[in-house]
Amino acid sequence: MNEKIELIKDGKRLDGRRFDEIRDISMKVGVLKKASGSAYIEWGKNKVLAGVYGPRELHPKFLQNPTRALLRCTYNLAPFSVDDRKKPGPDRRSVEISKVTAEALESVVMVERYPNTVIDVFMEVLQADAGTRCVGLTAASLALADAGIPMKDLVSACAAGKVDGEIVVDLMKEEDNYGECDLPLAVIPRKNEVVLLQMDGKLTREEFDKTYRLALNGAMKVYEMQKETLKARIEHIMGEDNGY
Amino acid sequence: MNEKIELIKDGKRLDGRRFDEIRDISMKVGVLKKASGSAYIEWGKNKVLAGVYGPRELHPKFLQNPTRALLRCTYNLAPFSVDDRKKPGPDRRSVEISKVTAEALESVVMVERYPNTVIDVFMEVLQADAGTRCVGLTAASLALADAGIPMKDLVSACAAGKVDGEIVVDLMKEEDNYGECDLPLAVIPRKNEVVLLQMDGKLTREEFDKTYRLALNGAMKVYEMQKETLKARIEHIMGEDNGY
Amino acid sequence: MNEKIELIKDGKRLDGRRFDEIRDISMKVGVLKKASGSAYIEWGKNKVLAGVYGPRELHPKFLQNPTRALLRCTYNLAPFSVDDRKKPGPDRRSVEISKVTAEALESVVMVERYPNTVIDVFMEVLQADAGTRCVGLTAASLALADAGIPMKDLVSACAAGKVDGEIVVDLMKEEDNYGECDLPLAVIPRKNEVVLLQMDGKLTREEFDKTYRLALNGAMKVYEMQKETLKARIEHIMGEDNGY
Amino acid sequence: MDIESYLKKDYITNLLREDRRIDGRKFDDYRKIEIIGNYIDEKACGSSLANLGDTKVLVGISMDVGEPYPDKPMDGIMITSAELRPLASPRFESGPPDEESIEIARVVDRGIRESGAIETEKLLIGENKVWVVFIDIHILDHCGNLIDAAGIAAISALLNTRMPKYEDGKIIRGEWAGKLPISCIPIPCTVAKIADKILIDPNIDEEYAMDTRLTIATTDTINAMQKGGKGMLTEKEIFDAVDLSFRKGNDIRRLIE
Amino acid sequence: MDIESYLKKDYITNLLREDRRIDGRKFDDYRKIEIIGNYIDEKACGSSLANLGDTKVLVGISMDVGEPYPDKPMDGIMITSAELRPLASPRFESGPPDEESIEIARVVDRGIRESGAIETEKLLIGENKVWVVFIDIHILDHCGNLIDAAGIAAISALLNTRMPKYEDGKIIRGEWAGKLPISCIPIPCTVAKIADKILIDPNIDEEYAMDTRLTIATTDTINAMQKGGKGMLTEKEIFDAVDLSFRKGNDIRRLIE
Amino acid sequence: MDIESYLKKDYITNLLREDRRIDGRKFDDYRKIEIIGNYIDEKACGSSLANLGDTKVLVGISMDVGEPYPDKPMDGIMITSAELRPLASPRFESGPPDEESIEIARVVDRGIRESGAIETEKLLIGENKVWVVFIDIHILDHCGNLIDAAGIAAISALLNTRMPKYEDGKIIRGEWAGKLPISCIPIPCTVAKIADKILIDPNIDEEYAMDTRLTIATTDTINAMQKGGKGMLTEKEIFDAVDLSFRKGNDIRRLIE
Repeated sequence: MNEKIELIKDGKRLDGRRFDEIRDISMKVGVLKKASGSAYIEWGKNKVLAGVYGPRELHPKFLQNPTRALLRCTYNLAPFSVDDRKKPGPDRRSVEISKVTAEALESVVMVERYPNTVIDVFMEVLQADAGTRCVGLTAASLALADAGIPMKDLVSACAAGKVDGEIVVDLMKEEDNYGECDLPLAVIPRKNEVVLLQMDGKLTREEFDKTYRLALNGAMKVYEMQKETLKARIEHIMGEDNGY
Repeated sequence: MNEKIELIKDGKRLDGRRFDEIRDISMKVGVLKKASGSAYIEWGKNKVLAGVYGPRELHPKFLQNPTRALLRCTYNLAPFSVDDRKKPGPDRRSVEISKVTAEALESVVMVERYPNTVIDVFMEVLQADAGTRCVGLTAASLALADAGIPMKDLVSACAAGKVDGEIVVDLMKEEDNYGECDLPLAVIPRKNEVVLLQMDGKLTREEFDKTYRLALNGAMKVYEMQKETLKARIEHIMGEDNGY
Repeated sequence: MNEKIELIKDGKRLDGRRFDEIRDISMKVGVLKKASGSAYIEWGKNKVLAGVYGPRELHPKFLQNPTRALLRCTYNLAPFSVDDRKKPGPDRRSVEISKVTAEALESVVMVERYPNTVIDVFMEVLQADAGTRCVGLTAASLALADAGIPMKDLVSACAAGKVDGEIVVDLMKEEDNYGECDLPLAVIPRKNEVVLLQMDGKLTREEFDKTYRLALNGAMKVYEMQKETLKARIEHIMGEDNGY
Repeated sequence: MDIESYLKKDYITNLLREDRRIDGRKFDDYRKIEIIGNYIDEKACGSSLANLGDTKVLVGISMDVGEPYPDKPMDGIMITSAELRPLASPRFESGPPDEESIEIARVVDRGIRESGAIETEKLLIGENKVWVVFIDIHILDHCGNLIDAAGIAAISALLNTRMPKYEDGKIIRGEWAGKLPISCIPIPCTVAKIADKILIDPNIDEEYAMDTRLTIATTDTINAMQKGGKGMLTEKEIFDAVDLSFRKGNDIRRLIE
Repeated sequence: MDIESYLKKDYITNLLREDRRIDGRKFDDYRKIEIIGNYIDEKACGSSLANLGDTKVLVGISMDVGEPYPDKPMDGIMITSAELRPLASPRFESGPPDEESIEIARVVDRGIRESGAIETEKLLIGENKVWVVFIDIHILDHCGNLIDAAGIAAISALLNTRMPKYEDGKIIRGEWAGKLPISCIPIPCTVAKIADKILIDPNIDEEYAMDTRLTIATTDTINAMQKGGKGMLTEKEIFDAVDLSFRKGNDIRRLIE
Repeated sequence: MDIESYLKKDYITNLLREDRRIDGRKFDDYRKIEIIGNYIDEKACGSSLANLGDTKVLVGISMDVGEPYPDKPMDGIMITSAELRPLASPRFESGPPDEESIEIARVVDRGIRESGAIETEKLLIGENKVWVVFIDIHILDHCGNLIDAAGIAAISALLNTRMPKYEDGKIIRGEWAGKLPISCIPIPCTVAKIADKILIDPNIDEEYAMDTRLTIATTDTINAMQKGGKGMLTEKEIFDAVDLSFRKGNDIRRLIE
């Protein structure tokens, strides 16, 4: 906040978006050979790859739970994904994101079907430009679907926040760095229930209301794209089958 | 030893104590809810909390001993317990103190009664002002008693040393930093046997004799206070029982 | 390569050696009491000690292989073995050398005779002066023989390289630092098969041919010394037996 | 989770269906809050012990001199760490911070940082030299709701923090030069969701039974939020929790001032 | 190794005795090589994604300013690291680099370093200040022959690397000042020995079946060699591999340029 | 402890009751002490290999330039480390120092440091620049009484340590400028208590059988003491051990000089 940057000009944002407009998003599933399921999302300048392994046996044995699978998430920033090289290995931020992501996914994955096992979800941020936890969670939920792991619904995520006094959806890097607030949100769209909610900054009670709704709207748009992506994938596979 | 500090003036020490006078000490047991046993000691400016868990099952299994319990001690300095913040985590000094403390307590705890288990003793130094290993060991032995773990006797500890050429008991920080020798001692009071003895500095054969005796006297005073503390605790609990 | 050093002068090397001349080598086996087998080699200014334990039970159990022994190598540089003190603990170079050494020894040790066990080979570089991986591997193979572990043959190693444009055998420190190429090689002498081969620098196809042959010749000389050493050891032990 | 825990969970859930809590509190009651300031009176720059019922969290503040972050060259630095000391719970083990302690530290940190409670712009010493404020959270007895206890102890400790004297490029330990400038008092408030009820300040038994929790740190605005745990929250539950956290935040702020 | 792997190993070996490979390739054929340059277009200084059949390796280049090594005070520094990301294989786990990733990084490093591909003498900034080039190898899908895929991605990434702008003792992120000076294109080529046959670019099934492998990185000279795996090599096999690596190195170099 | 160790312990204890040791030594006899100075003649600044019977400990001294401790700005620094190399005993494993190696390093360090053996006040180079003396204890064969072997090797190594040449702010490796100034020769002496007997220099079998041990490092004064192991010591045993350690310290000092 030392250098002042004008983030809103003539009612438009730095990249020309309206306040309630999310960035361009493209999604793909089934992008990796080895992983049981995988997904790749480009979301603005973010590039995130997710891969899933499991359900598979959990070692060491004392960690096994006879009533359910352990769902384990690992969020990782590649060294070259940010302007200043990130030292490899988990830092405190990654550990926290991995935790809240796992908790969000546990609400939809039917872990009780796979006792004593582990389902591993890996999110690789290859290029980062704000909002990566939402991108990662969205990709992870696609990769789980791609792996054929039974879920009650998808998880869809989007952030909103406050920038130059305005409430806007889906902050990009400059808005995140110089803005006043960021609020990432993830929902189970069909039940409209919240599975991830974090926030830091400054919001009045009324601003919170507005920010929450913008994030929710963003997540719902993401949900539509997720469904499209999975539908296209199924049609693609079915098409291949017909080829035989 | 670069800045000279006069530690003895007119036959008195910096804080007004006589050579054979220990610092003010207050002891409490049963101060924690979760721990099986606990104790808290303020000793001069030192503040040390001890907690005990166990006997409990030991993992991994190959560490188990079918003839006895493992007694494991962890001595820890809080980051804010010293003038210059201490980085969290064990350093070499803490590892050494944890080792000699465990060895001292093994002499009195009836470990052979609890095969295959572990008894964990944690000593948290919340404020440090020289002599913390003696305070920690004294508190640990109270916490073990509070946990109801059978012991042959308590362990009582006190240091003595040499300061400005004089042999004195129970060194405070300045005396430890600028003095010529520190000798911490722990005994099983009833048998008058030594279970911890360390020393660094310079002592002639005759000075050692005198230092040893001052430390032993100190430990014996500590022993009386430990017994008082446990007696008061029992009376308190008995009183509570009568209330029913 | 900033300071130019003349490494070849009048057809001789810095220490007076010919291009195809290896450094002075002395070998001993059975130098440690505790280890199952051991060897000590002085090779130029290098001093390397090797010790072997096993075959012994492998923990944790899931690492055990029911068809063969695990052969585990640890190459370690002592802190004082080099000009600038080396921080204790494995670095990436040590990890790589440990790996290729283990792979080289696996070719000769009859690991299938000892299922579920581990054979540990430790190489301690006490003084380092270029070529330590060859010295370590040569010593390790002697220590394995000293431990009585069945092997198809010994492993013998030597390096060659390019220095001031000339192909020379067994580079010393200055030649390694300021030379153009280093190629360490290890062979099973009786079958003339290669079990370790690394190289870094610049060599044409023709130079590679020449370098390879010089290294091989060096390894063959080392093999003769290894056999001598083991023969002397056996005679020494037999002599001792006769003494009974 | 063992049998005893399952039974207790059942018991707590059933009670809540009758609108009762296991320790008799109302849904919007905190346990007894006790704050002992300057607990580490001789060595720490600031400190406070907070008891939330039987939960005991000690926070100590240390100050040192360091380099500012390149993107904020004129501002002091705050660093928050939490240690779940192993005497605080049979579940804790010695070792580097795990995800639980990292979450506590980061949520407490966000409440303080985002509210601007520490006036970091007043912590510049000279070129490329600023004060570094270490907030060390020491969990001593874990009987539930560690985040609130840690947050209350942290801001209380900051309020009694003295600035060390600094002369000729050196810190003079044991001598002081005024207080650490603090502008406001952020308070984290945690609500738990159990059996579709929203209640405040869960004790450890309630934590085992809870589906999820939501922490909201407030001053006159919201400064930090953190959902934790596996369950889901409805919109209504979230908005109710926000209102609750403003109200309880004010109550606790009065206790501290 | 499980039963399935044993059977596959058998199958591969038997096929090879009839001079056939499991995926129908000739002994000196690479799988399809696809190189996507500038994959991390916004944040990295350089990057390239290399696909070798189904094997996927991403390399990103970061640049920073640091101190030179004392024995080369005028030269820039290169640092190569490799991470076997756990999504790339069921065998990989999170954690610090193991011997497999260390070997990949070091062999790729040697090929680039010893060929002088990066003109480090042009990376001096000022007294005791040089550019540091970080080559980060990110393994994304492990279907065999990681070293070659990593080496190809690394040199491709270096070829598209931009130098960050440097002004008044600071890096200006997002602005650029020319390209990283690269003098040649070292290519690692790995041959596997299975059932006494020498073949190139082993896929993952062939890697399970192989006795040993030999990697040779070439420009117009040999710059690095690394035998890996437990087996033995005859002289003839080594010399054949050298010839093969010069030939295939030229083919791949043409793809990259 | 396995059956064999139990039986050996029994055997040793029974022998001692008849005042006999397992290897025939008298209670106040050391095993054969052999000291080979300058073992690492080319690379280390100083070094010494000490054999105590079959126990083998190598100590190497390295010197570097660093910053002094803030509370002693005019004094050089000494840093003592010990590594129980895994070839020295079937019990040792690779890894960071455990409590056993930390204890050895710290007891040896205290004997040297507290006696003032290294004249650290002569190791000042210039403002905020002093010599750092690294004492690295390398345990090569563990046949009992590592502390004494390490302490003897350490002081012997210091006595033959050369100071590297220092010119224009740089160390010139391989050239020397006089000897490290050493003022006295501290010797640690370890007594073991087994079956209520006090004996000196326990071998490895006696260590398994012993109740406790006491190490005392002496010059003309006592400089360090360390009780180790689980058992107890009476006053008389301690005072006897002190007398013994002065006497044996003198004997060993004569060997070294």
